[in-house]
Amino acid sequence: MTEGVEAAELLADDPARLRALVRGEPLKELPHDLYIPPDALEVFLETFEGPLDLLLYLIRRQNLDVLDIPIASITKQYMEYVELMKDLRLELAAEYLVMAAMLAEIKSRMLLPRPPVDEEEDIDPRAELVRRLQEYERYKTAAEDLDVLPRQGRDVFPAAAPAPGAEPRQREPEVSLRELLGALAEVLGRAEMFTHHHVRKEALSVRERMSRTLEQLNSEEFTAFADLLNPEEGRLGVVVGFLAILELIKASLIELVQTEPFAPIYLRARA
Amino acid sequence: MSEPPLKFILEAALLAAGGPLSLDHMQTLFPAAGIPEKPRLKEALAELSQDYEGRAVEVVEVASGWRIQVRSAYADWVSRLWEEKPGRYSRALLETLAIIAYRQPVTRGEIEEIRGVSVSTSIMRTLQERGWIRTVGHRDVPGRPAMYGTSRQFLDYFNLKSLDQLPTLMELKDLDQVHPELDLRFPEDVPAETEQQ
Amino acid sequence: MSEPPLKFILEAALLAAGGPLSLDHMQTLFPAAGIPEKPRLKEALAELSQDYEGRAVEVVEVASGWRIQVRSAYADWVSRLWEEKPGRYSRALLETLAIIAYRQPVTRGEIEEIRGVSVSTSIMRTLQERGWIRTVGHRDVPGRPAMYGTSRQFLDYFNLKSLDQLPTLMELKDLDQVHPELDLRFPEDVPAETEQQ
Repeated sequence: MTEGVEAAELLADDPARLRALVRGEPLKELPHDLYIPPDALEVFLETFEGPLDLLLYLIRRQNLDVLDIPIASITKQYMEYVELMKDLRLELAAEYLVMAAMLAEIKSRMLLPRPPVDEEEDIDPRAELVRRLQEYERYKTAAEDLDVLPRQGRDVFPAAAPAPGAEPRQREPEVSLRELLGALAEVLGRAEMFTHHHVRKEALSVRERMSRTLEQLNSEEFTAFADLLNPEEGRLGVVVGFLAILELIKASLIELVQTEPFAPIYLRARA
Repeated sequence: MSEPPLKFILEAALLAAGGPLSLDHMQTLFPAAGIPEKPRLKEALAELSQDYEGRAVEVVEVASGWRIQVRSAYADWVSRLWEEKPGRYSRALLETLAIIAYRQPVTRGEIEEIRGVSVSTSIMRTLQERGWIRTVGHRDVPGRPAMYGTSRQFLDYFNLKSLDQLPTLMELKDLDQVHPELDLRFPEDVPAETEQQ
Repeated sequence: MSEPPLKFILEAALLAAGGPLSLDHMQTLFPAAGIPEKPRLKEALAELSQDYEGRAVEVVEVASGWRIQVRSAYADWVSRLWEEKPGRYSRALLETLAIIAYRQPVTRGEIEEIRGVSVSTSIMRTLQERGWIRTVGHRDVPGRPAMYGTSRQFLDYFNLKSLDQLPTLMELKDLDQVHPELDLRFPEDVPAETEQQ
């Protein structure tokens, strides 16, 4: 029930391993505008999740509102970081450079005098950037919130207990009476039993009773005839029992013994 | 936060582990400064055991240590957790069962004669294990083949009072018209007591 | 033997399952004649929950049903059961997951647009292998990119019953509403008080 090892790259890196290197040299001097301690810089450089993240950081560091970005100073600081990052993580630089270009564009647009005619339609050149920053910040915060939710295997653990004696069971198939009768109708049709097996209108209870009577008998000892007929079953029950015995005798499944006329009749299964 | 009672820490560890833990292993759960002695652990396990009196679980000592397990009295319910979906019976099995019901007592040879094909041993075994048919005697011919009949469970399962409630062979020709009063519900609807005995 | 209380049967099943069980699944543990109604099950789960008050375990409802779990207060001890510490997830992975959770269905391109950086294939693979996200369809644009959504396992893993239980997403402020008269002076010129809000 452990979490398992995640791919190494997904694990947060050990901050102790991080060293900010500039052109192969450990970073000694910090850019003038970076008001953060050197250790923190090293970590930050490695952990920015992209240009939006870096921009947000720069804005938040100065306690500024996303809606009110001082474009000129933020752009300057951003460029300094990008310079640093270019030395560290070249493959990341492209996305950061696109942002740098965007910032430069906004800055230049804000420097230009606005043509008075489109005063009404004029939109803040920062608007799109603000929208993206806000949008990104929402999910950045959501990710932080997600990270502190109680998690299985980290904060809470599934409780399990072995259950000796409880074995997986194969459930018995279900059969409907309709299915059963359908099967019989089919086999009868196939075997043409109606002619071949000279079916009479025979009470099924007689056949059932034949099974039961046979079970009661064995070949070793005799059973009294009277014991096979139970008066408590009523007239019909006795008749069915009697018919069953006759059928069994006819089928040579049991034998009947009577030592002398009117003596008790005994039955046993044919050995 | 004050530390929870030792017995609950052990309860947490045993249930999270989902299997036995040795006393040595239990000791590794504690910071070096507060490792409980083994007698203390045993004491806590005994307390836990007492707490579980009457519950579904128990604390038992097994070869590799202590574990919390579900009491065997609950095996019936727990087993159904892993129950596999029921399969379906083959046509051959249903035909065999129907022939036994209608022609009992009947030998396997007679069933084969009616069906026109041989009846596999596994079908006969399945029907007997299910408790629907039984051997009711032996035919007095060479080989003394067993004769089969249906059982009480068979009637119960199909919700019949007696075999007479089955349509006669003649009536079977037109299945849908017969016995409107006959209970042709599917077994899924039949109360379980009749299914499981 | 008389039947044990329902809450203990559920306790046995939940612990034996070692994971969440839905009410439907719980009902299958009982023979057809005695299937408890869902309100009865919920009642029994509530009783069990009460029994667990103060103990190391708790009964919680998550997306795929109810489960018994060791409370987070015991994580310190329990996590020492295993040598390996649970993996911490990178911010990139968590941000990607958050965007999928809140914005689903969402394509990889849309995730990249929000984050401003590309999303690595290994992150998407990890999220899928963990069973937290799945492809829920394809956007009807050239290339038909896959759209992703979160799964039930995602909710289970984060101890949630439904997506509604996720922390609320920060509100977006409208630039025009906050600053009706947009001040396009160089922000450097703006008095510091207005910057610090």
